[in-house]
Amino acid sequence: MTDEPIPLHVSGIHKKFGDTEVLRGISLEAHKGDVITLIGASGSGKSTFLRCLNLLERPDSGEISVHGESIRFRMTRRGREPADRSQLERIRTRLAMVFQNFNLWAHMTLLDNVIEAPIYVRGVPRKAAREQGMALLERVGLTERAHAYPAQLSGGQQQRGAIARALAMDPEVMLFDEPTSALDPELVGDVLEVMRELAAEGRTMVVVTHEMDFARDVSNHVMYLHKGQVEEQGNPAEVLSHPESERLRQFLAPRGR
Amino acid sequence: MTDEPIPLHVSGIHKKFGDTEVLRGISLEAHKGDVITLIGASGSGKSTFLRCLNLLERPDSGEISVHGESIRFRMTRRGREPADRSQLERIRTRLAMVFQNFNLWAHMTLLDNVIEAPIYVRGVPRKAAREQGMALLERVGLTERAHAYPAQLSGGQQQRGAIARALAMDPEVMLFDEPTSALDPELVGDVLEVMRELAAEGRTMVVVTHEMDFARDVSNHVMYLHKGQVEEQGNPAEVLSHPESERLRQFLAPRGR
Amino acid sequence: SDDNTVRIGVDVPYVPMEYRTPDGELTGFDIELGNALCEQAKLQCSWVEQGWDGIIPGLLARRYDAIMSSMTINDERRQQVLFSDPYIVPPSAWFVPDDSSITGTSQQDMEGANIGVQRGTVQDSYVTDNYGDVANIQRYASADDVAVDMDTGRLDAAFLDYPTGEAALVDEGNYKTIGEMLTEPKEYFGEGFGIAFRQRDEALADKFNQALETLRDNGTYDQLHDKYFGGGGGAPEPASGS
Amino acid sequence: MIDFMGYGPRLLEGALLTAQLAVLSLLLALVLGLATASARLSQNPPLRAIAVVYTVAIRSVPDLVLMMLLFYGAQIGLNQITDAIYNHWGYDIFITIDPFAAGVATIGLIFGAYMAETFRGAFLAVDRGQIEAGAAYGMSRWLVFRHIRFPLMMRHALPGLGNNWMVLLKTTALVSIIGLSDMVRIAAEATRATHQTFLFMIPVALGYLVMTSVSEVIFGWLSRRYNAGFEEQH
Amino acid sequence: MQELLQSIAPWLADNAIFTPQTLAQYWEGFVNTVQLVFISLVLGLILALPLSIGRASRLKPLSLAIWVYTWVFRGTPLLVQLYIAYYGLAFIPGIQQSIVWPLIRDPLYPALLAFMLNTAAYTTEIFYGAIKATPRGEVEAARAYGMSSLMAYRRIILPSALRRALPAYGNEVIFMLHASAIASVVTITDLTGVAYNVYARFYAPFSAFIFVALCYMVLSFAIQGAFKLLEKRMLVHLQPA
Ligand SMILES: Nc1ncnc2c1ncn2[C@@H]1O[C@H](COP(=O)(O)OP(=O)(O)OP(=O)(O)O)[C@@H](O)[C@H]1O
Ligand SMILES: Nc1ncnc2c1ncn2[C@@H]1O[C@H](COP(=O)(O)OP(=O)(O)OP(=O)(O)O)[C@@H](O)[C@H]1O
Ligand SMILES: [Mg+2]
Ligand SMILES: [Mg+2]
Repeated sequence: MTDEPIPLHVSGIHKKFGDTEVLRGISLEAHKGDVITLIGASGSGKSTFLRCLNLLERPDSGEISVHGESIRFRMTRRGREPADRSQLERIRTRLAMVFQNFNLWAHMTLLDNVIEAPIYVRGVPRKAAREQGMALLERVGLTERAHAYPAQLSGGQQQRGAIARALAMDPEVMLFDEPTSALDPELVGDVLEVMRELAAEGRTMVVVTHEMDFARDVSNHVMYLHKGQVEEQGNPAEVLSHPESERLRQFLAPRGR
Repeated sequence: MTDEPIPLHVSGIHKKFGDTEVLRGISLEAHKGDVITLIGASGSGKSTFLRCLNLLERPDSGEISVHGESIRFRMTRRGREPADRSQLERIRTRLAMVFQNFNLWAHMTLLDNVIEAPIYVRGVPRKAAREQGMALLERVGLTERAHAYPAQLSGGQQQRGAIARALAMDPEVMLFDEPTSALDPELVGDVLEVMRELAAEGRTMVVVTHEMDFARDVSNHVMYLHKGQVEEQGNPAEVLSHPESERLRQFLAPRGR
Repeated sequence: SDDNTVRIGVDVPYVPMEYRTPDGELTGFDIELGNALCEQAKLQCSWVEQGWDGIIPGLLARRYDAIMSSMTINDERRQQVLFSDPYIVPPSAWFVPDDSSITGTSQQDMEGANIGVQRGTVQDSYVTDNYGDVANIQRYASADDVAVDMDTGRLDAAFLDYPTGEAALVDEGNYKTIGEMLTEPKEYFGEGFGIAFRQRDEALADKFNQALETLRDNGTYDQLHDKYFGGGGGAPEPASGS
Repeated sequence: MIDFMGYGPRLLEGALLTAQLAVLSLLLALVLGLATASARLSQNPPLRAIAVVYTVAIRSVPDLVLMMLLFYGAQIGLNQITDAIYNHWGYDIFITIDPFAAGVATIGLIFGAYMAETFRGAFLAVDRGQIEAGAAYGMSRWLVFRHIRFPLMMRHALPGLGNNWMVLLKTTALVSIIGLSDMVRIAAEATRATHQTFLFMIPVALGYLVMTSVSEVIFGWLSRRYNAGFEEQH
Repeated sequence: MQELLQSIAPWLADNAIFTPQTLAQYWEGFVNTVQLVFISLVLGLILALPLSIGRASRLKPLSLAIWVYTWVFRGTPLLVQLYIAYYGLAFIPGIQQSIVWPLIRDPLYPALLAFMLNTAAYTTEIFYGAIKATPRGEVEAARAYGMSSLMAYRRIILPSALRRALPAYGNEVIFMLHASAIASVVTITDLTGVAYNVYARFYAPFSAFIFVALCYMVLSFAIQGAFKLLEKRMLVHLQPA
């Protein structure tokens, strides 16, 4: 193995909730600097797939390897579980997630939210973490609200805070679940810019989004999910302009109006 | 007054949070069938203005009248308050709101969320309410999830449920705070369709949105808010294509990429 | 209420003054004497059970009209209630294990001993003042707790109401009394037990006092006294009516 | 079967009294606690002040003293009034406070203050958006309270309520001060009569454990009910 | 303390009960009560933290075992627990010859043991409830950022849960203060014990007990004040706007 390890390699993810099979064998390979967008109808399993990547959901089968390191599983009475908690934690620090519902920690100020994981998980000294945190908050335009609690922020402000929190982990792969859905167009632009920079720095991103413009402009690979399977994927410009699948054509149709 | 009363007439709304003036004199007149969109940067006061309309926030000054009935205020030690709770409650049933964060009631199933207000506020018999509720859930594509709790639904499903809940009130004016921000393109189309139908039925809508396509296609009036004031407004096609204000031009710019 | 009925408050049990037989019948020295007094005074008496902490408030609140419950007469209580003449002066006594090395009750004998008393009783006051400097005094909520801690070996001696100590220690295990039974000095052991009434019920108190005198004269009192305290040592001295 | 030296039946009666007292006081305490917590969180300053005084004052004074003051204090006060009437006009009226009712009232009043604190914390933990959604649909405050705030709040309140209930259950033993024979009082009697301290602690402890077990079942059921829709963690 | 007593001595001159001697006794009782309550609360708290986490854990046998413990200690009167700790332990065969006897002989340690186990049981249930009610998304965010279970507990779940548990825990502290009055049953001279002693000397129940009630009130006020302050600082994110 003389090549640099692949940041994220996932194959054959299956996931059931009770009797309903939500994911039916999804694979993904993200090389350094890749920005992969996941699109698909509501309920198609995009969030579930993203959550399987850092094992917030346990996939029933399939392999996940991050930076060449494969997550080890073992069978328990409760099903397939990660075999080694410390490996799991280590890998999770490399996969920073931005949630659809923000999930900022309610009892901490915005700045504390941002510096929490760097300090306590990555061991960054507090002072350095604060400086970096303030810089990130400035980047998302929240310098003035650094000491407000999440409940005191508007929806858009909360989501921007959540993105700053993810950026603070300086992760290898970033996972975004509809990061721009609560942002206004002005800030969508800013965030896209930030994400472009991250891609240029060599970071890898997997982004669930409904923003076709984003998929087209920023990502270099788009995957269309339908009922837990990849129905079509490829270069965004091609896939989104000339979809082969009838379903994807329908899915993209309303945009055309 | 031989004319039919105006569904919603608002003038001169001012609102301060502490020392910061978030709304600085906003007026709005919505005639029957009007669909008014509010656009503007994050923090410009769109949500706050919408919340003032049904008095979730108390405006410090300004008049609100719904269907020709003016909301009465009185001064108390705590500031300007609605004078008559039962008038307020009556008026609120005419202004159904869809929230940015869904705010589905977490302890009720989806169907119960939808039928709650019709039964207990409007006095619809339970059986009729359930039938109507199921019909609405079908309209937003959630028939199968009628008995799930909000926490068991994906983000998009929750927002669709919240729209069904608003529709169930059969309101005169509907207030939407970024109703499509968590929806995928497929469903945006469906929801636009539903909203068009509602407009045709003679309902009036005020919609906060970041979807310029929606503003252009569906609404007949767009208002651009900047720092708590209406910077520019008018016919969406004109305003969005040929903005007069420099700020609005900038605001719309990133879209152009 | 009817002039002839009198309700008497009592805190049960306080063996052998007032207690219930296992089948639930109320008995004891106070009860039998009280019933005899009522009969003599031609009164209809009934007994009302009441916990000790609320027994005086209960009288003042008219839940009952008298208290006959081993209540020691003292000046503080006199400010709140009216007492009959004392109907018995119970002695206090020292108790030690049968094999105890303590032989006397002087300060030297008790040097360094752990002495158990019932908290807030006349015995507590007496021991505190006279042995407080030389011995280690432990105060308990009830005589039974004193008895249990005698069993555990935490205590070397106990100073209790004689009838109570007899019932809790001597009758139950390997304990004996040492030294004299004490009813003096009056400043500690008071004037004995009395029946308490509300201040304004002087007439009722008089009836009881007269009945008590009659019972003492006709021998009924001695009979009862012998029944309860006859066998045990040291005949309590009957207090003379004023 | 051990009949506890003849005290079995009376212990059972005492247990029944304990249970009745506890349940009735609990109901009163819940009502008072809810009302007080609502007052504490209301926008009305006088109401808030009253609620604060009630919770702070009641929780400051030892229960025993409160029991004395509320029962005997009230009775003696009443008597002074009736005595005055007797002295002035010659009418001899006598009003007795029923000890059982007084016991329920006192314990209810005491624990109302503790319940209020528990409810207040729980109300604060309810997501505001949920309440706003209710208001936005024209629900009256009362309806929002019954259908939204209360059920959502209960999830956070139940553990604290459970604790208060356990303490309340055992506080019922205070009623012996006002002349009621509850389970503890009868066991104490038995102990003093028989000098068997430990023998009578067992039935008392068991009696309480039985009552707690029944309530654990009820609380478990309530907890499942009010946690419906919220997924189990971890 | 001595100075204070001297300064109010003239006022006390015509008062038979509240002499410097009895006030010194009250002071001793006050100190004993505060020590007893404070130490058992601190120990109980330290015990309750891991227990509440164990109670919330997915390990069913552990959770069940802790539940049984809280069920027994919350379900039976503190008095019974105190009796068993003080008298019951003393009857264990051979214990009087063992090295722990000096501890058990002294009433303080059995009382501390009973109080600590009792308050720990109540506190465990309070914390357990609050842990369970932590918003799921916040826990997931902690996991997603690579926190171990322990770290997530320490940094996210417990800080959030303990804050929300504050009002209920404030209740428990006051319950404990009031409940500590039974310490005098095992010969500890706490505030209530002193009141009984003073009562025994002067036969003045009302003066003795009302004064002691005042002492408890002062303590309760202090506790409630402290909790109000704590809440103000710790619960800002929950206060109504
Ligand atoms: N309760 C509050 N207390 C103090 N400030 C508030 C409060 N609610 C909103 N604000 C502030 O008022 C301003 C306007 O907020 P508002 O939520 O109306 O913005 P918005 O236009 O809806 O933004 P977004 O697109 O992010 O939702 C923001 O700066 C916000 O931080
Ligand atoms: N914990 C769960 N238990 C049961 N069903 C679940 C659970 N989580 C998700 N689902 C179901 O799995 C399906 C996929 O959900 P998912 O959240 O992945 O959709 P999505 O593609 O992210 O949709 P959206 O665009 O609306 O967010 C949905 O039908 C959802 O209801
Ligand atoms: Mg999703
Ligand atoms: Mg907004």
